[in-house]
Amino acid sequence: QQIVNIDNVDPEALASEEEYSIATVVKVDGIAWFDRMRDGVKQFGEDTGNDTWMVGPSQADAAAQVQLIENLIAQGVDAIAVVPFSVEAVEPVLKKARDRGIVVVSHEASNITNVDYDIEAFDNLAYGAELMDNLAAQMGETGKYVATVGSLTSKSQNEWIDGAIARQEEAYPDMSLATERLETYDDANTDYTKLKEALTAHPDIAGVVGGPMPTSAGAGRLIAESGLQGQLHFAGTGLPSVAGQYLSNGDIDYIQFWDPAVAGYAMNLIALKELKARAAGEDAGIGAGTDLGLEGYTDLQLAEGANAKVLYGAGWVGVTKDNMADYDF
Amino acid sequence: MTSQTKSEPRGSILSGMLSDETARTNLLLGAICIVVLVAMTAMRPNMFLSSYNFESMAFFMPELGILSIAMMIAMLTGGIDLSIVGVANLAGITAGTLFGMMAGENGSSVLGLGPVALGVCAALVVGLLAGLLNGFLISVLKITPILATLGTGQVFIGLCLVLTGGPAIVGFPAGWNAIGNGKIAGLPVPLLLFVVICVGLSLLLARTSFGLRLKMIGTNPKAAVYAGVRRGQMIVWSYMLTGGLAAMAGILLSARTNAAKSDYGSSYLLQAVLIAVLGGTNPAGGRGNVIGVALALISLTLLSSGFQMMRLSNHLIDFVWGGFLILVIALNSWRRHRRA
Amino acid sequence: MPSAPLIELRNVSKRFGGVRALDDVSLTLDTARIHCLAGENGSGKSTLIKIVSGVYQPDEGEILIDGKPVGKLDPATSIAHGVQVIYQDFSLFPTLTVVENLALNSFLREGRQRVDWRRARKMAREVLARLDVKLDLDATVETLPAAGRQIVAIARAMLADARLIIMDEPTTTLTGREVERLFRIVRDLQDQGIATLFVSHKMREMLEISEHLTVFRNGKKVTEGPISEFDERAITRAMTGRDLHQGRFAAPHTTGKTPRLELRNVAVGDKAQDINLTLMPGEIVGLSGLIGAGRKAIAQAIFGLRQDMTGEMLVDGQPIAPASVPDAIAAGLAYVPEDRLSEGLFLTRSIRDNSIVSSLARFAPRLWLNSDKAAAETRKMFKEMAISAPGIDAPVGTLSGGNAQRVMIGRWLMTDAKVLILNGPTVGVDVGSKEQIHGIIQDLTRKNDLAVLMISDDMPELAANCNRVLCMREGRITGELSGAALTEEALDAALSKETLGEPA
Amino acid sequence: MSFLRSSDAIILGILAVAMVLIGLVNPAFWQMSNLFSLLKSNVVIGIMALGVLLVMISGGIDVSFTAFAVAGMYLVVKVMVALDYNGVILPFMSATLIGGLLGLMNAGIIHRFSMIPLIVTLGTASVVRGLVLGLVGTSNVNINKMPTALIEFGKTDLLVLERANGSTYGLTAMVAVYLGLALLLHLVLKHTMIGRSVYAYGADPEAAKRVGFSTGRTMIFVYVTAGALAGFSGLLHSSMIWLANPRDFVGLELDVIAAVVLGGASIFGGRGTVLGTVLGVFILVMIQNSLILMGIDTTWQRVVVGGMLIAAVTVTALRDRRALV
Ligand SMILES: Nc1ncnc2c1ncn2[C@@H]1O[C@H](COP(=O)(O)OP(=O)(O)OP(=O)(O)O)[C@@H](O)[C@H]1O
Ligand SMILES: Nc1ncnc2c1ncn2[C@@H]1O[C@H](COP(=O)(O)OP(=O)(O)OP(=O)(O)O)[C@@H](O)[C@H]1O
Ligand SMILES: [Mg+2]
Ligand SMILES: [Mg+2]
Repeated sequence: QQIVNIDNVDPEALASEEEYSIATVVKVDGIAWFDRMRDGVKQFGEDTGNDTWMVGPSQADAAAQVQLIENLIAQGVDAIAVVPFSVEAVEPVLKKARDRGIVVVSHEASNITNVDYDIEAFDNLAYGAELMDNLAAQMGETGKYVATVGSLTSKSQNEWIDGAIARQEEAYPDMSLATERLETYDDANTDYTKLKEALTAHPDIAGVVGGPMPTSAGAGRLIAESGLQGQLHFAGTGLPSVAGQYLSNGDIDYIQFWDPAVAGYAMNLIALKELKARAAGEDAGIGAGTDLGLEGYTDLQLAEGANAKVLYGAGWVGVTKDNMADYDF
Repeated sequence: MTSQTKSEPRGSILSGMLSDETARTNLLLGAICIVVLVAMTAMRPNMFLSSYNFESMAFFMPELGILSIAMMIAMLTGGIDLSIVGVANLAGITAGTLFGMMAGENGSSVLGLGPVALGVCAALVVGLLAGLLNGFLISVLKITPILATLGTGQVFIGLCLVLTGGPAIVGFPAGWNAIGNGKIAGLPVPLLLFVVICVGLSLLLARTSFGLRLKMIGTNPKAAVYAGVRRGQMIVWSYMLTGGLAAMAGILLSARTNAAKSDYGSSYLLQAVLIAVLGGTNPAGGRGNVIGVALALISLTLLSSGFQMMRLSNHLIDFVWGGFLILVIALNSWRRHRRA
Repeated sequence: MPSAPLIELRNVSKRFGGVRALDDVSLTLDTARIHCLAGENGSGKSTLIKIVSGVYQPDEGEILIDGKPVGKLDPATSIAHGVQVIYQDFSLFPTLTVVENLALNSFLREGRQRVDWRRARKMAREVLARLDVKLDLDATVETLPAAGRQIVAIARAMLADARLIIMDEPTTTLTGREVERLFRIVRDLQDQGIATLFVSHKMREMLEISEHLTVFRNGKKVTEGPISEFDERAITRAMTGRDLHQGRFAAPHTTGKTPRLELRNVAVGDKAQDINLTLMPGEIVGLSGLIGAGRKAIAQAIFGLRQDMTGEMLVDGQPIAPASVPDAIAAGLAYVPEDRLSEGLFLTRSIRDNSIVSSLARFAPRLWLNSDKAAAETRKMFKEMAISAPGIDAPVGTLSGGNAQRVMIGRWLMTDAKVLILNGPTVGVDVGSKEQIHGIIQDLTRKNDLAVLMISDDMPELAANCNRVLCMREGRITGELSGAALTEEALDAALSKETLGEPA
Repeated sequence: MSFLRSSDAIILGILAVAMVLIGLVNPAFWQMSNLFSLLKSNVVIGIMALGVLLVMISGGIDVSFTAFAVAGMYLVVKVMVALDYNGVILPFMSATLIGGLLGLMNAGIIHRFSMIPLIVTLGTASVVRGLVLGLVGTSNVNINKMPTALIEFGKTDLLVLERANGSTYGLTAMVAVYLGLALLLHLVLKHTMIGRSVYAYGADPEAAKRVGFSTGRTMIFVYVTAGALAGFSGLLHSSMIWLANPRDFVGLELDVIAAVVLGGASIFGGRGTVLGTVLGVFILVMIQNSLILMGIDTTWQRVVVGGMLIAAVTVTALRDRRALV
């Protein structure tokens, strides 16, 4: 069955005369998020007949990711799609790749330079603002909240939280941040423990903005276990498989995400377009207004400012109890 | 001894440097290197033998190699240094912060060679100071190395976070970048640095009083004190050397990626322990040599590169590393038994 | 007497690589007989013990217990047959308490799964009472001095209801009364039908305690018979294949010379007080006393190993106060520790490394080690000390006790030491080697104008090598013997006089 | 009293001082709910620490137990999901068994090749983790798939109290499981021959062999028990956090070892007590879980954790500062 809906994709765009090898490199191998992306990458290979596969380091580490990319260059792949663990760290190696004629497409890396295209599911600040709007609604626009990030070094997660806090300061004056953002090492149990401790230190906390996906499980468990439904609210990144149970039990009300499978598919699709254009000696014509035919990527927008390689898709998916049945991953 | 002299191109010097047991382990590792090379070539001839493959290895291998050697030095006295990755990142970040301060508004990429040299010095000083702290905790306060360096490792990574606030420091000067990505006479600078460090350290360990004293301390710490070796002082020096090497790795890491961050290279820590041990270092102290570590590094790098080309999951590559370690242990033990 | 001997070895051989540690040895150990095994270092005594106790399996030959051949003998079987060994290194558990060290062994033999602590304490108390010693039952063994550990080891073997107790050099760390007590116990055991196999380098002990003697040389049994057939000379000749002459060390002329080492009103912690001591060039001064008299403390303080020394110390008339061992070495002091294996040598490293380690500054003035010079000087020392080994690259761990001790002394030769402190210079060294080492020490002293402070529990050694001997007791120097008054008997008397007042 | 001179007493002293200090900074520390929560955080790492203690007494270091914990947990949960099996006892027995068998592998290699445990366990950890992630799977079993019996078991409380605002907090029954295991191990170590053989072996392997202790048996006991404890703690962890994550526990091994050494065990073997270990674990967990209470800046937290670890270890090190002469 199809994971990524390609009913609206131009069949022309999926056809290619040559069989290209396109490797997708992710931050870390084997977390639910990138397992989902692998499905999209695989499907793209099946849909187009190209050689596509996904790799990632066994531990989330920039140095290990760079080494993987080096290896791909040595293998002589045609294109690399990359979700960098650290944008800065991969820049030099991506430059090498491009110097050797490899097409490079990235994702979750809006400040990157050494790529042909970067495709973002959305604007990070807006994503965070949306989380805040939701949390504020749950909290009645008043009270204290905390925010979590997987790691202080994670750029996108910190930008989401920046966006959320900015939104609160601008629109919800009766709300306030109880304590600095918590660092939870992308581990649901750490989320749980730290949130619990924050609650002990600040018993009046009524809301949680979750940056990393595991927070949805950690916060969900905390609320379920302590009977805090209706007293502690949550809005944050999460997948239905991770937090759906808590949604349907009413422990938490809102999670937000974008579909990594589609993102993976989109990166590969853009890479293919560019490869074909190069082979034909013409411009791929990817820019503002491009329609990939994939949900959320039908009207790509160019980033403001100088970086003309960064394309934004149209957003995220918000999931509540009501629509969670639509997403089975 | 004779077979080892034959197999080593630099003959007499090296054979003098290596004790019997060491030579045998190195021979085994060398053989493994060749087997891996041949096997991988047979499976992926075009990819594996590509010049780019070797060139890129020459760029990224030295960091891990230097960290492994640093680990080996700590193990020589029967210690261990779990803070090396923290030190490496702290060194890179310190240099980056310094560049940021020196360059001010203009962006540090314009800085010339002078500031880069200053940055290198600053990074090395950070490494030496970190080592001094470790050495102090271990030799003066008598804290078990594993605990002392676990604690300081946290502190160093913590300081990285404090300095950067989390995000990476970017935009190192061009000269800095050249340390990690440049070439001299067609050879990658990191490789050259690695070779220099290897040669320097094997001489230091085998041909100087410093090296001899370290090994003596590792062999029998009590007897070393009775023989007039300033044990505390030597341990401090050895951890400073370890710290300095870690900082060197940090310079390479940040220069190659043109960025510095608190969590770079976190996967290197256990790998460094593994490579050091595989290279014939006795974690209980007294035995260890640079050539063995270099050979272990090369064979493991070849192995993972080859498996990556076969699109084996990286988790299975971890499995292979572990299996490899046990295999070498088994082979060594079998050989010992047969000889006895 | 039952017809079959307790243990019989028939044509046993054991090789280690190229070394024939035991070569076609046959030996009979009878029930309730005190048997003595003698031989030079490396003659195979320990190897034989390990074969009887099942630690090693012989390459050839067979073992019979109670007349029945036992196939493969492992430690558990050997113990089950009533064989108990007290090893040279005691084989105790340093971090465990005295009670446990005593009781675990028995419980294990009884095949128990649980530890009955009350019974363990009772057993321990009883056996120590039999030995007539008091030890803190809850002290960990690592906190005990060597003598204490020895007592625990002996008590443990006694507890094991052994039929044969093997003691590998049991008296090296015991003095006067303790040895007497040990012999008394051994005879008690004999009355209960328990045999003892003694391994010893001490001639007088062999003659005093044993009934039967076997002598090994180079892994072969060279002679055997009732002790009445032997005297000191005969034993020595059997062991070494030649006659030895133990001379006396003549006092040098020291008038007008500055003392090499002088201690004035020195105190070391609470271990030693009011120590006044003068060592002249060319002198060998002995220091005798019971274990715990404070001798070691003084030696360590002089050598910069302890920081709690008060009073004045002069080397060649210059006051010094070494804060560390390197300071002491720089001042010309040298110390050969009592426990060669743990405090002295680096067993896995070469003779060269072991020799140059204390004089590295000379071979590596600025870091770089001058290997040629180091090797040359090591070879020179190697010859001077008459070390027998394949070469200077041989690991010290492969050497016999005597040769290892020569490396220890040789190390200090290479630092040009002026004052040499020897603590137990020939512990665990056989007669042949012992004589040679004594000769070397005397030669060096005369030739190099060394001053030697010899700490020893071996009265004949002190009598033969020293021109003066100081007696210590409870941290104070209580007397001095020299000249004609310096005899073994006088030393023994001085010591036992002290012993009477001080239960160890 | 000999207890007052023991290392356990000193660790208890450090713990008391630290608790008083944290309580002074933020009295909320003393809230019953916080103390319960701390105890809960002790359970899994504490059970692992018991295994590590055993290995350390025997003179080894084990870095493979986290991998074994993952293997026990993930394999069992995966199989439960696949078979749609819902139960508690059999799964826990299986996880324990898996850990135990993996421990047997450690024991076998260490004994057979007479190799340093640190190296062997480094290798087996890599092997086991690689196999689990490479062959069995990498994605979490989340709450939606997680067997409910396990979750219910993990939720069991000894007592439940209510706050003013109606929310509840409880003392998890797993604390009893943990302390029960600790007591059991204490009794085994103190009162059985196999327990004493571990100390004997750690104190001097050669001597242990000579006395007639079977090295192989001791090694098997040590590593199988450590592995079994790890496997058990892995599944317990997953039932307490309501999900099974095959990438869990990465890097935790060093923390656990630190806790055990903090608790007075020696990495040179022959020394260590269960009480000390339990206290050491508590100190470590408390340091890590009181940073927000003490109001420490997120960016400074690692520095503070490292610093406090060093401080705590320094105190213990000053105690047994055996001058090396
Ligand atoms: N494990 C071993 N490996 C190799 N050689 C050994 C081993 N044990 C003993 N030997 C050698 O066997 C010979 C006999 O040694 P053994 O220890 O039995 O002598 P010994 O009579 O007990 O000497 P000492 O009086 O010094 O204790 C020596 O040459 C020794 O070097
Ligand atoms: N009677 C005793 N029982 C137990 N321990 C003792 C006894 N006497 C001394 N000790 C311990 O033995 C150690 C050595 O002590 P000291 O330096 O005073 O003795 P020494 O006479 O130099 O020893 P040795 O004769 O072995 O060279 C010290 O740790 C001391 O506490
Ligand atoms: Mg012997
Ligand atoms: Mg003595």
